[in-house]
Amino acid sequence: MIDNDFDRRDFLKVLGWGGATVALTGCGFTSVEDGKETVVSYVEAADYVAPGISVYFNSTCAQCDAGCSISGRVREGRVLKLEGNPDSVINRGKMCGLGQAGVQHHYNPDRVREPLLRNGDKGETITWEKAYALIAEKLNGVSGDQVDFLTGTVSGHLKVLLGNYLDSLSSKNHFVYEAVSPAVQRAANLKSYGMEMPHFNINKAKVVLSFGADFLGAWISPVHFAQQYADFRKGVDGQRGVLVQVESKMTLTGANADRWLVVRPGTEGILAMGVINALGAAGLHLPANVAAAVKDYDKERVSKDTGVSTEHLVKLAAILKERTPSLVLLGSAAEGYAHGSENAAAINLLNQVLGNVGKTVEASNAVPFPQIAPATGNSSALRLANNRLADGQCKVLFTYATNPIFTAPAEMKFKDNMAKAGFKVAFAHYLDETALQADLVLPLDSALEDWGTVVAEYQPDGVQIGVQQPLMEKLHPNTRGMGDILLALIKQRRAEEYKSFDDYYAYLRTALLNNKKEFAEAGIEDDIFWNDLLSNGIINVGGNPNKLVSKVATDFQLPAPVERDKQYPFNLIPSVTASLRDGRHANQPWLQESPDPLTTIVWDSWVEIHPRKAAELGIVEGDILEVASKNGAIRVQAYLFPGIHPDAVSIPLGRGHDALGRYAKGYGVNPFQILDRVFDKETGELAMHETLVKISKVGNRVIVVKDEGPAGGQQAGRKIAVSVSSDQVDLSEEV
Amino acid sequence: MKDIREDIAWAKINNDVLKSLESPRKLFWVIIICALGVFGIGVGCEVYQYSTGLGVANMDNPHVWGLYIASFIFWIGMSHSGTLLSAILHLMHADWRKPIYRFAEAMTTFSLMTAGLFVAVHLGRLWQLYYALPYPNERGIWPNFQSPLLWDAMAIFTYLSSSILFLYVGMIPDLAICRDNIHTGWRKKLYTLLSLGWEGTDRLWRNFRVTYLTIACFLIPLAVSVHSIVASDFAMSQQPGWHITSFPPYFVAGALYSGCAAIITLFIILRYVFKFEEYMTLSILKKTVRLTFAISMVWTYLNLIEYATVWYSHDEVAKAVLLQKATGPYAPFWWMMNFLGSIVPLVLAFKRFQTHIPVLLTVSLLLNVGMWLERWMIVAPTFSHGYYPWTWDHDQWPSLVQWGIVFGSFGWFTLLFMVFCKVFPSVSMYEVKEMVYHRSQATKKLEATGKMATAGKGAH
Amino acid sequence: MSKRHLLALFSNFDEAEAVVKELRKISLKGFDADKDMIVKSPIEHPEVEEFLGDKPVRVQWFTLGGALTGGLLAFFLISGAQGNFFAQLKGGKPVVPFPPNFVLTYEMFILGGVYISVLGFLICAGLPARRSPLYSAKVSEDQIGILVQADETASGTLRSIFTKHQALEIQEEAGK
Amino acid sequence: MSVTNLLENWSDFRHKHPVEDVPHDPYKWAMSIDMDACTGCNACSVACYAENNLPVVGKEKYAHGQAMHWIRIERYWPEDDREFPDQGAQFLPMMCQQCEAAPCETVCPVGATNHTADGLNSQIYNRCIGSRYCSANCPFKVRYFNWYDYPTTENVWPAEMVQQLNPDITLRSKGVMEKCTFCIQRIRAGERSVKNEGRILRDGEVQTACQQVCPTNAITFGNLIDPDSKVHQKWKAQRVELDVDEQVKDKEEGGSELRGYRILEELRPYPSVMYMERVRESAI
Repeated sequence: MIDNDFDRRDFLKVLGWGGATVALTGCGFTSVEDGKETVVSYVEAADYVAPGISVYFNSTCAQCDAGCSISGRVREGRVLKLEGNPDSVINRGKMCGLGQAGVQHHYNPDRVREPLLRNGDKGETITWEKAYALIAEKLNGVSGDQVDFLTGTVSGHLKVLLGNYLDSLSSKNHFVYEAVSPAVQRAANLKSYGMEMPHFNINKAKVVLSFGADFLGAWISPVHFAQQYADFRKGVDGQRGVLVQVESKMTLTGANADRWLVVRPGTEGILAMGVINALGAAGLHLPANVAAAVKDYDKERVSKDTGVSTEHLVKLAAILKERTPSLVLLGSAAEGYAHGSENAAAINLLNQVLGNVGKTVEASNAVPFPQIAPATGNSSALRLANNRLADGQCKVLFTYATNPIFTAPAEMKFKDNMAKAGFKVAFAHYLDETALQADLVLPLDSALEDWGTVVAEYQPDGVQIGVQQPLMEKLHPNTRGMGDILLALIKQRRAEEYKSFDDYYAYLRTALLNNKKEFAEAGIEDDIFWNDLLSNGIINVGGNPNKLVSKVATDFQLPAPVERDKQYPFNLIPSVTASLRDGRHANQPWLQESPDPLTTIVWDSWVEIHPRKAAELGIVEGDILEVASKNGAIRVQAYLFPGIHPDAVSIPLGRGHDALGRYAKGYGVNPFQILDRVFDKETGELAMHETLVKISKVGNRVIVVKDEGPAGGQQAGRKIAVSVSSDQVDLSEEV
Repeated sequence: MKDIREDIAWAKINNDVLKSLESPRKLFWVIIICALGVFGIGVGCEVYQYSTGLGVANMDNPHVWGLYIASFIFWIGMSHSGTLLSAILHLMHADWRKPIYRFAEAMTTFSLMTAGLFVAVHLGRLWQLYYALPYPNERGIWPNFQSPLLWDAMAIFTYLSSSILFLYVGMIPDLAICRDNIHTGWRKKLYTLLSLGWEGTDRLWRNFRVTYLTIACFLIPLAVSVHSIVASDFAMSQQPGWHITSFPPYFVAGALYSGCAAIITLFIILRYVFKFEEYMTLSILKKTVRLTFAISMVWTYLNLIEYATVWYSHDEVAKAVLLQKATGPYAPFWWMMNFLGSIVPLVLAFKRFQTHIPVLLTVSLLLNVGMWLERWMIVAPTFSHGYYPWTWDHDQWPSLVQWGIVFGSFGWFTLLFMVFCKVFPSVSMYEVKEMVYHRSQATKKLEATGKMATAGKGAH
Repeated sequence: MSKRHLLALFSNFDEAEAVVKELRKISLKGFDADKDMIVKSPIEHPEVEEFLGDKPVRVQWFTLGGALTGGLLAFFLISGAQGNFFAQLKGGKPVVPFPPNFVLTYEMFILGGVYISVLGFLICAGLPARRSPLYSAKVSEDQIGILVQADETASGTLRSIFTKHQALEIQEEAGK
Repeated sequence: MSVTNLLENWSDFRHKHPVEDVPHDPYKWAMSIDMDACTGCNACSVACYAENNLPVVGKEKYAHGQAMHWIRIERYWPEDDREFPDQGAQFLPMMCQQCEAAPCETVCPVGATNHTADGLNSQIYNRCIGSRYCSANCPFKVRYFNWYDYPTTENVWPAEMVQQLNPDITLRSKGVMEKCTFCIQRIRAGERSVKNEGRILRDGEVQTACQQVCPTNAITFGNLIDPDSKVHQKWKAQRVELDVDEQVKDKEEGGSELRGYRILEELRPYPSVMYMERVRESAI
């Protein structure tokens, strides 16, 4: 039981919900569903329920790792809508579609509700006590080295607890796997700037040159960058910012660019070198080693290699030279090759040559408590974990917040390898592909029911710790928070150390109160501090600025663009869409029905192919194509898309589930499955764009389900969406 | 050509027509059973649609109107030639109308009833239909009198009830004949009740004549207004392809056209089924066919005018709709509509086909298909190609449910019509007598003045 | 003194006309040619009306009244409904817009005209009527009937007139 | 009802807005959408689903064009024959334009859609009989019809998801037309909350769900007749007026430096949403 050492009534006056949760986690359940049979009316409503009045509680969004602070609208004990918390420096009161769909994660009808134990092909409901006992039993006699944890990004106190649990098992095998992550860039940034994630101040730049960084869509912290983008468009000193996007497949950011430069897949680095060369030619002073490194990248050669016209190359150099500061960004389209690190190095070099480091690329702050700083994911972790499973080194596998069976290339045979582990435990919200293979599935609370702290990797201003608190009582009585589960597990090993913590809430409170002096003015009372913290939903700590350096390095070698493979003539670009990302939220119907911004397709996958190429191959929209790599084939409807290099085809990630739930299962295809096993040489990351494919028609044709009509985004001469050249308008008069 | 004999015994007229109430050919029962079946399909589809929602008709958000509205206009249109035959030709003293106007009027009434059904079928919330009725209510709310749909409702109500009254008033003397000749069963009671004690006294005839004439006078502008108002549903809107000033006359012409074509069809069927060969003569058929041909040319002219005005205007949006009709997904239907509506009737210009029953039956059915397509081509393409390109055609195609209800309406109409012809005299006995009488009088006069030789038989 | 009805049937309009003309001239007890003589015919027969003399028809006054009432009622009902119950602008148009109200007025004008005409017809023609004492189905077939009402003493005279003009059949009301 | 009332208030019944006078007082809700800021991210559309209880119709119904998104993001490509859209695509959020002279209002047979005193095009769900004439006459095609009874349709709102529904708004049953309301539930709640204070709403006190969520603030919503409101200032700066069918931008010299325009305003529906042209850099 929680010892209520503060006046509970006062507490509720301030906070309402938090207090109720204390009660429910500690003293058994007083769910809103309780008593519905006896018609308990609002005559005697619970303290936190004021009929007809909405209350807003701050928490942190868990839909992606950007760590936006949210404000949940709660009425009559139910969370209705997620809005942005205006005090957050990350999202400043704004939200993306994915974040708003968090309520559909919470209310999802396909959530796992009971602990399930595998019994043949079926899951058998068991009690939590049994489940814990089973874990203890299975861990018995297994050495720490044989226990693996495969998780998605974790941060905050959950990460601490997880670390402690691994410690107690004397295991060091925590693999943090994110299928889609800027891991190559982190390594490159560390080399170039001395830190993995510096600040990218789009709003301070007059020109942004982005090499495939979809910062308006799915890149790192899209809501934050979208706001910076809005400022950037309004301009520094009244001069409207100019966005140039370089990529082989148009992303949402590319669709908003003033100039979208299509490059041959993989030649982003060459183009960057070409721009440096052109800048030198335009009179920008280049350090000697840089000048030497780029001297071969004259505009004719670069134009030939990349497909960008010399005219645009010269114009680009001119505008970059003229309008400073600028900002060069680097995204997954440049990273996803075997030479991804080299591409990244070349692109960072361009930033350095332009003198942006220190102006638009600025030092970020280190999280003052390294133990809660995020453990960022990458795909090389999957490779390591997979190798261990394949070799039979892992006896007990825990998975959390990751779905490797869905996201790993089929060629890695993760599913088969996973079967080799003796005992697999999945902490899961849904029965996704991975949970289905587990021996024990433990149902988790949704992010709107659970306690926690979240520290985002990208911190735009200082360091913001997001506080996650329940916005309503548990929907299902038998789910548990990840923190509570870890605490229970850790107590199996170190009962003594953790006996003072009845639950994760107590642990979290104690942990934060212990560091009170770091977060608040001295002398503040514990309860007031705690209440403030919960009502703010965020804790801002200054953090220690990382030391920004600009290490100009030219010791990388960009490979010449590859000749087209006759047998596999297309590069497959698996695109990351803003709403579905790596597919873990595919069971949220708002996201399925939210049209892809560029194609307006809903509820299905598609393969994008350039109209010219399609005409050559006799493909029309809706033709079912077989897209085959060396490692497999998928069948998917064709969509003729002008924003793609004719040598590339693109299929979005995130769909093609054969589990997860009613809104995800059976919709679309999963391009992860056919990816080739090519890795970035330097970082060992999976080179997502390196897969070569061939396409062939299979004969049938479907009607593509999309919002766009057959006019195909043409306006037929009606003045509907109008565009104007910047020299035609006077933006200075605008409000 | 054989026409109604002038010396035909009046008693025989009575006999022949009354026989139609008793013993039609077997085909009658075949038609009734088929109509019942088709109507049953329609009812089934409607029940399904009513309980599931209009989505099962497969309409979508730009294409909010489908075949229901097209069929609605079609049925309204069909009603017009009944009025044409009975009212306009009555005023013009064209006596050849007399043997056929009764069933034409019945057609008017029943096609209006069918059209009314489509209004109901089309509604998303049929069970709230009464919201559209202008009656004082405790909610203190009235319908919106600005809506052309309400004008429609009002016009159709007026037209339907006036048509029924016109049909009924004109039938009273015949009902008396039925009463006098049928002495058993429910029919006796029905005719006694409906004939209101008519005995053919001079006072009755006097008032009857004036009343009949007055209603006929009202019906003509009413009929024109009804279809102009239906045209207003479209012309009053802002949509390209609809917002056309020539729509009202165009609709009226189309209405008369499809109505006349339907009259030819029904003429042929009734003539056979109820053995009316002696009354519904080929000579009358020929006149009807010629009328139809003339109207088809009027329609063709107005149709071309519509295309021409759109084509030569600067209204790019309306032009785009027209182009889409000719080249887009609806093109086959549009071309077929033009072919059936303007080319096929040319057959009617040939004298030898004007009385050729199989040809006429085929042509008249084709014309009706063409006119139905016309209505569809008015309604659908505008939704597919309106102002807003983003919402253009979503491969909208009516579902089987929608087709089922449209087919069902034909069953419903046929059923009502055939039952009517079985219960009430579908040839006006007293007026055929009048016709015969007047003709014989005229002949007598000619004989008397000795001009028989010169005038010859060209009188009719 | 009691009155009796006599019905005579003729196949020929000329004969009937002659009968009527003769009956108008003679004077009989309890017989007034304008009131007691009714001609029944199977068709609308202008000659009958001619030789019966000019009798006014008043249906058209009903028509006029009905049409005017319908029109006025429509305009005021609709404008009143718009102005008093539904005073919300629609489409930027005035609350009481003229064009639609005129359309509806027009429709109601016709509706009123037709309805009241029919009503007028029923009133003027005396429908629904009780059946007259003497009737022959032949009247609705092909014969013209003359129904007279006169004192029973006159029946002989009447019969002779009918017979003279080749009446096909003479019915007489049964005696009291 | 009385003829006296009719005659006495005749002039009132014959007035129309916004052409002849300014009946909107104290509010006239309007919007301004900056297409140079709009990135097409769809957050507004999802916010609308969350706020207004829009049904997710599923793939099959979406394929039949029966989607219910009150605000849809349209994507336009450049219309010259360039091989690649090298100046990007153009995104346009399209929702009910709350026309002052709305073509939909006049044609509704039962008066289910009306103009409110604060300049909104209202839709009365209870009154609607589903003739769909309003949608037929809408030039923007932004009215959405409930082709099915979505509240009872499988997997639209399964048991748990029902709890997410916004209790301030009804669920629409089959056969009812619906459309963007400018979040009327928020407007009305806001108006009521300031009534006690004896004042009217200040700019920003009521936000529409789409405006609130928009990461780039592309959507501005507010009271057009309040000179302090952003939307008023934007309309004014762009010299866009409500009751004309051609703006300064198009008819006066120098007007081309302005960006504000309204879609299909030549049809004279007088839309309450001003769009601002997307800008593309000329130097690159």
